[in-house]
Amino acid sequence: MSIANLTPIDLVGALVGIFFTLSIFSYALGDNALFRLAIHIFIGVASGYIVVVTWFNVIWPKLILPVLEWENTTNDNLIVLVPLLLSLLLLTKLVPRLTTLGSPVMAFLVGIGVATAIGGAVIGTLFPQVIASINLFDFPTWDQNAGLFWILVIESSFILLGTLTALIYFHFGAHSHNDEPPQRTGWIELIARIGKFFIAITFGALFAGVLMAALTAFVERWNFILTTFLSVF
Amino acid sequence: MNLPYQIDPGYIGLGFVLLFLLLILTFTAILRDKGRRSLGEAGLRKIPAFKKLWRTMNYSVESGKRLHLTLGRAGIGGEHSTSSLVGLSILKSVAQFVSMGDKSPITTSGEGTLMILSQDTTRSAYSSSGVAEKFDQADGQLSGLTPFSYASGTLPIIYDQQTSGTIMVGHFGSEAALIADASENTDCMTLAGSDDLSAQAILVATANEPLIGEELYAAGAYMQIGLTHTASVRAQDVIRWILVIVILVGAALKLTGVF
Amino acid sequence: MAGLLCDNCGAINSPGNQVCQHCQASLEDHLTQPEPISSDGDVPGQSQKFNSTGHLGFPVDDHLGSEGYDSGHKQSPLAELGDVIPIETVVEEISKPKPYSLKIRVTDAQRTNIRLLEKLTRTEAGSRPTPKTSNITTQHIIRILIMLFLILAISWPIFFDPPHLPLPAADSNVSSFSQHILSLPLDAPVLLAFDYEPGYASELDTSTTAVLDQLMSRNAYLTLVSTSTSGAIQAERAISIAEVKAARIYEAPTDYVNLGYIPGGATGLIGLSTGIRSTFPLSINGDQVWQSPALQDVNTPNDFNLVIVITDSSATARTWVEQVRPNLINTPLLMITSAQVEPLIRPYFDSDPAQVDGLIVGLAGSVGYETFTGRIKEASNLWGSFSMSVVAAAGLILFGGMVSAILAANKQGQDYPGGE
Amino acid sequence: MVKRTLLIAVTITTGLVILMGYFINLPALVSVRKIFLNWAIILAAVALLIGLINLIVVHARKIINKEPGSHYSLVLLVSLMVTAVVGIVSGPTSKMSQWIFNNIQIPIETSLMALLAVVLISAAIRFTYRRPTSFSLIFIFTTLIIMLGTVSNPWLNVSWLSELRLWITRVPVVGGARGILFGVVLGTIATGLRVLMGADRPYED
Repeated sequence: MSIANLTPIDLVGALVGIFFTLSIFSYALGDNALFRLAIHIFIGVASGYIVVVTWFNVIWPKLILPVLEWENTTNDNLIVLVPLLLSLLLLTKLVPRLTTLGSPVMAFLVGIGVATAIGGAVIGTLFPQVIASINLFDFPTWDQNAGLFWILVIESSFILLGTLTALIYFHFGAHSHNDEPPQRTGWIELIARIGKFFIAITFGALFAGVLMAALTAFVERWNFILTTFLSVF
Repeated sequence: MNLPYQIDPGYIGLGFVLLFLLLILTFTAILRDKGRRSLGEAGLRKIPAFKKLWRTMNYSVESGKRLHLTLGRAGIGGEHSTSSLVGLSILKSVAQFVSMGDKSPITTSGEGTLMILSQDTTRSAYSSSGVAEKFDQADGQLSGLTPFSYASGTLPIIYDQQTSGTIMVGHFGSEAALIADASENTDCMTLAGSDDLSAQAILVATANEPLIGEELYAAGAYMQIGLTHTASVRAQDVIRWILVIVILVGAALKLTGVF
Repeated sequence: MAGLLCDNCGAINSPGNQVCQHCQASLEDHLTQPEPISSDGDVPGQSQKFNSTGHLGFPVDDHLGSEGYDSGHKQSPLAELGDVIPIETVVEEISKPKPYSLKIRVTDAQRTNIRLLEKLTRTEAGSRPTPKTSNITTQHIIRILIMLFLILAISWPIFFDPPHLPLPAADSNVSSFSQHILSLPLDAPVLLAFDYEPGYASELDTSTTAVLDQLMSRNAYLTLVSTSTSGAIQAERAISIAEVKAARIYEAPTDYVNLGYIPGGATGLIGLSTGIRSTFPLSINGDQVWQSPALQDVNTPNDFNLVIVITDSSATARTWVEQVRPNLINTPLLMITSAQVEPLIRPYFDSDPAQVDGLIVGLAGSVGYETFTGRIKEASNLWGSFSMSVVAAAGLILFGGMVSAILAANKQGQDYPGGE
Repeated sequence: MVKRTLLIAVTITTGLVILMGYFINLPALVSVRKIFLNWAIILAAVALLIGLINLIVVHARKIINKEPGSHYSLVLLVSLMVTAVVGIVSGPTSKMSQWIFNNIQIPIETSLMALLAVVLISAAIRFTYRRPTSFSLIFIFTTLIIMLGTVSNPWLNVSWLSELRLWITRVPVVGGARGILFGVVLGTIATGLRVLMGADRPYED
């Protein structure tokens, strides 16, 4: 970024950007007024844009337009009115006195939600992942390269070990003896320990990923501040 | 997977769900026979986070400090709805317990339908405790509509309300770290669980009472919410071992080249 | 509070209920069959429960059950009552001569309830501690030190001669990503999903710019969608950045179309994968776009020549792979993701057949892509600073972690009120 | 009681229609399912509006009651109105909307993300203090390897580190992540089934 090709509007924008960046960074000193100002503006702006997006993407084209164009369409049933009706009923949830009216719509949404969750979990995650775990042992190099074959078998077994032990780690059932806190059977406890090892590695790797994503933002922000300052002064 | 004869995976899926349902029903029946002694933590492994939660709830009633629940940003009509539902059942249990104290719990969320349900849940918990008049709509509020604005909108509530504990249960992403961190800064108990793996990874490090993976979904059983909750944890255990066996057998068959 | 208290879960039920509405535990048996207090103060049949739990049947930590309530004992209005009737001795004395007595039936639970009441009345009357104002604590000092250290590490390659930091080479994910774009026919329709939050813009903008630049060089007709509310404007921003970098003018709706936001997460994506026209009757600007020459044959995502998803979330990435991918028969699915998604999405690229046909992960992937295509050098300019910041962060964690492990060995303390 | 039955019936019916659509390919089911999903998508957008109204009401109430911090609420409402008006009048992708997005939302949000780096580093440092167990040690150790294996390092150019990093993300992490995902799946199905059984009724008020 060079100052020469910055328009005044861009320059103001850059300075506004720096102000907000520093306001947010000030949170490292603890909760303070500048930080609060910035986040309240942020919540406002983000929500304000949601008004815009829902209006242009949903409310106008999907709720209002179909009703306005109702006569023009050959679709002469009342089904286009249903979403509008459901939406209005859902909005009654905001008025304590009318809240009962919206409950069926809530029940409808809950039904959709849990079904999508179950269906997605079974068809989307469980089956593909089970098949992937089994297919770990599908080697094209069956009798071609013995050395490589065994390395692959060991690696695949290690992945499988991680999957199964991590799954068993969550086992909830336990028995209590003589008023002691419930404990799982010895061998399950042992498997769970191995599972915990894999969980720790997984979480460590994911944590590193999030941290690096955050560091990229830090680098970009600081780079932005520096280059703006260097080009202005 | 190349099976010798092709079964529609849809039917396997349907069978799986039905088996799960059947197991939950069976365990509900068994537990009903055994009576209430089988409820709660009896027969379940110890999860320290839930013990701390009970303690914090007691502390909250004694000290007159509020508990803060934040239920994530997943709508109830979407694929992450189940984690939000877990949050709501914890809210119900907390609201009923705390209704005898003088401070109601405060709930924040990042989605409209979830916010409405959090208000409904608190209201019905109060009326079942006979203190319906204590309910205030501001007790269930929405703090922001995008992930980061939700997280940052929750921070002032944690700092201003002087809460005794923050319970984060629902669908969060990495932004959850900001909430957990603010709660830790105010020396609160922070119980946190999410269905998102990245969020779990950072919550393990930032919250003092993290719930890992499936533990989140066992909350109902540990909070003694009802028979079916305990029954479903039992069913999960059975299905878990079925899965283990299926995968092991499948892998062995694959390795030996049967299919 | 009129009603029956459930011993099991503490819920209050309307009188006349046989079972708790809340936990289904039986309410009647301890009411209809009163069990007298035994000599040792235990109630037969209930002893185990009250031992392990506290008032109302809730598990309570021991020190809160006793010490916690006793601390306010002397000041409370009901404290004197405790002195007048020393409950424990009464129970004991009466119990001694004969094994069972029905005179005073005080269970642990009731006793705890009295204490709870005391506690409540005490906190009601007494003054609250003034809210703690935020002072600079050790935590804050540590944070500022972390920040300064990071800033130093980042600034070093900018101000001084950068140490020699080799750029990461393009791996197979990145090269196949680029190959798919290069093999596009000219003017082909491409679907781009901007499924990330603006917070990840720093990480994903560079790769997006480089990819858009390459797409523009193939004159691809871009169709932009998003499952994030700010995605629509984010997509517009990405196009304008790429226009500058690629020195091209891309105009809507002749060169690209911004369809906007898909509500409902996975539900929305299922809708999109079955029929994109009903999901988006109009573009976000209200234009009728489906009659345009580039899109007249497009009905599902499979009718595009390429689908590219830019995302910061493993759940979104999985939804695309699981819900949309099965309907993409001859259209490749490419992904640009944040570093935090990599461990969860890499298996899809590694699997055979690959479910993700090309993958650019984080800033490192972006640099690899830039090196491979040799066009723009945005991410590569940040690479030195990024590397230094990661090394600095790792150093801080290593050093700080060791110090705190040593400190931990010396101290076990209370983390928060009500804690151990 | 009638109301409860009605609500349960609504949930179970919609739930079954959507769920069966995943498993069975019946043309009638497919079309009903498509209509339901379309409604759900619209309602998801209406839910955004509901959230928005609650946000406005909560902050307006703070201003009217002159609660502490009400000036922040005023700032929030003003920026919400300005963004909404600009966007609706000039268009959702206009230059003015883009200016607001590029110079306010992007800087604040990426800075929050940057702040996350500081928060996470300090959390990682405290982690071994708070939980001095083998779990935290393995966790931190993996984090360090992944980080150092990703970037170029001016002091020691070690290729084994990046190879180790690749192996970790390809082998143990895949295994562990799958195991955790299976757990989440089991919990999700159980929670969902309880609702479809009518045992959990979150929609009741």
